[in-house]
Amino acid sequence: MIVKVLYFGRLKELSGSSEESVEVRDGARIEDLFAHCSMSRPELRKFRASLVAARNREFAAWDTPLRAGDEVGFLPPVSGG
Amino acid sequence: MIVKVLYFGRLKELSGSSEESVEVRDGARIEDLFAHCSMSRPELRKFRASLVAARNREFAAWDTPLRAGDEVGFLPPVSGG
Amino acid sequence: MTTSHRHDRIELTREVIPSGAIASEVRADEDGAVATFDGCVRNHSHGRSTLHLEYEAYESMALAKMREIAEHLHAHYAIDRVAMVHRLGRLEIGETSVFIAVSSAHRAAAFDACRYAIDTLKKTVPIWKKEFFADGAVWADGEVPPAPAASADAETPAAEPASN
Amino acid sequence: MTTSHRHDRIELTREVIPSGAIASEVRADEDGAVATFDGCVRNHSHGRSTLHLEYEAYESMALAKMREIAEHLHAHYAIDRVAMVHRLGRLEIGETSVFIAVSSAHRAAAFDACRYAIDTLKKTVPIWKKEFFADGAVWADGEVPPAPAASADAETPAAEPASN
Repeated sequence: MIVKVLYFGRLKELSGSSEESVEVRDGARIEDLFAHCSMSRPELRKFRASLVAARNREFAAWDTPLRAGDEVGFLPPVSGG
Repeated sequence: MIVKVLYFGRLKELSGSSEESVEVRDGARIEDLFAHCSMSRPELRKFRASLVAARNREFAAWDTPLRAGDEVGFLPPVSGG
Repeated sequence: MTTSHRHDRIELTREVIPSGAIASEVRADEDGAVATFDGCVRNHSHGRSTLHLEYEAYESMALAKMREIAEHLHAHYAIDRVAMVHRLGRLEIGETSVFIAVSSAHRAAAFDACRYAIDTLKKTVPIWKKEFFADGAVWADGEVPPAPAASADAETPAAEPASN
Repeated sequence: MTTSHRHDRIELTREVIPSGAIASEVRADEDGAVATFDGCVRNHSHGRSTLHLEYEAYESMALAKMREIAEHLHAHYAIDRVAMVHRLGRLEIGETSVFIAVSSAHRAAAFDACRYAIDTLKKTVPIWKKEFFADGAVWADGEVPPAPAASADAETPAAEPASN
């Protein structure tokens, strides 16, 4: 199935893109998606501990199962205000 | 000696004036001045408990001795803001 | 006498208070936060419809007390500038009676100082509000400012030119 | 979905934030208090001179989170209206990055709600700040938003048109 991945802030700069479509196996979870995305961009891994994931514009646990069409964001620590 | 007395808010309406010069004996205290002013305006007395006195633009105890030229205000509960 | 903070704006006015301009003025380049409080005329009070208000003040003392509040803020909070403006005379519904703005590098100090300022102004600054309703007018219930209970007889300060 | 409060103004913008106009808009005739917070660009950060800032956001989620904050305010504080506007893109020193205004009948609720709003925005709204100095640029240290530790596998909500 296909899901959409969004990168922001320093992750966008590191990954060289702000958005991509990724094919993942059925039953994949957010953590599997992150592992997949980090394969081609190993620098992402060192940020893993400070990232929060969002699924369909809501904060989500890393073990959340994905569904086709989901929009997943990997969010660095926020600094608005 | 002469002191200046100021009335505000409902006291000004009751006393019919906002300011007057009053002759008091040497050694008089603020409470003596209030007693003097209440003689001609007995309605003032019922407000005594809720009033605060000011001497030369600073809150003052009722037993504060007066000096010639002092400016004394009898202040109802304040309601600015 | 208190130190004067050059950029503070402490005023009584009979004109409309220019809140937006005042809020802009308190901000300097080193500030990251401005907290403001705008007290305005409600259309109701204790369940009755208010027509308008009138404010009066013991002006010289009110300004002195407002300056004291500003000095307290500078002494106790990590703030930059303070503006505190109170209007007098007749005010219509929706008009601003008091506007306070405080700038600081970080937000907590600005919020805390702004709130201390309005809370203290309402308790200690000699200003009085008269509320006008369809069936009459009343002086608003107020707060009794804290005053010394007894004087220190020996050393009361003299009146201006110590004329005795 | 949350109830929408007709008069609230929740926005992201790339233009200068009209703070004064926003503060006026939140006030209705039944309000006696407006508390505002203006977060603006300081000329320094961690001891270095800032040249300018850039903000970016996960816009759809940021707006959703800002609306959630507003709903929380209406549910937990005796307030009237909320305005919460965050700017994106390049900002110069002294410009407003975020402006929050809350109106209420009485001041305590307006202050408390305004402060809750900015504190929560800074912790939970997906917006990022990049600071530009003479010798380079850095993404600001931020706050890690609270997120669920584990999913409730059985009943995760489906994506929009439940395409499975």
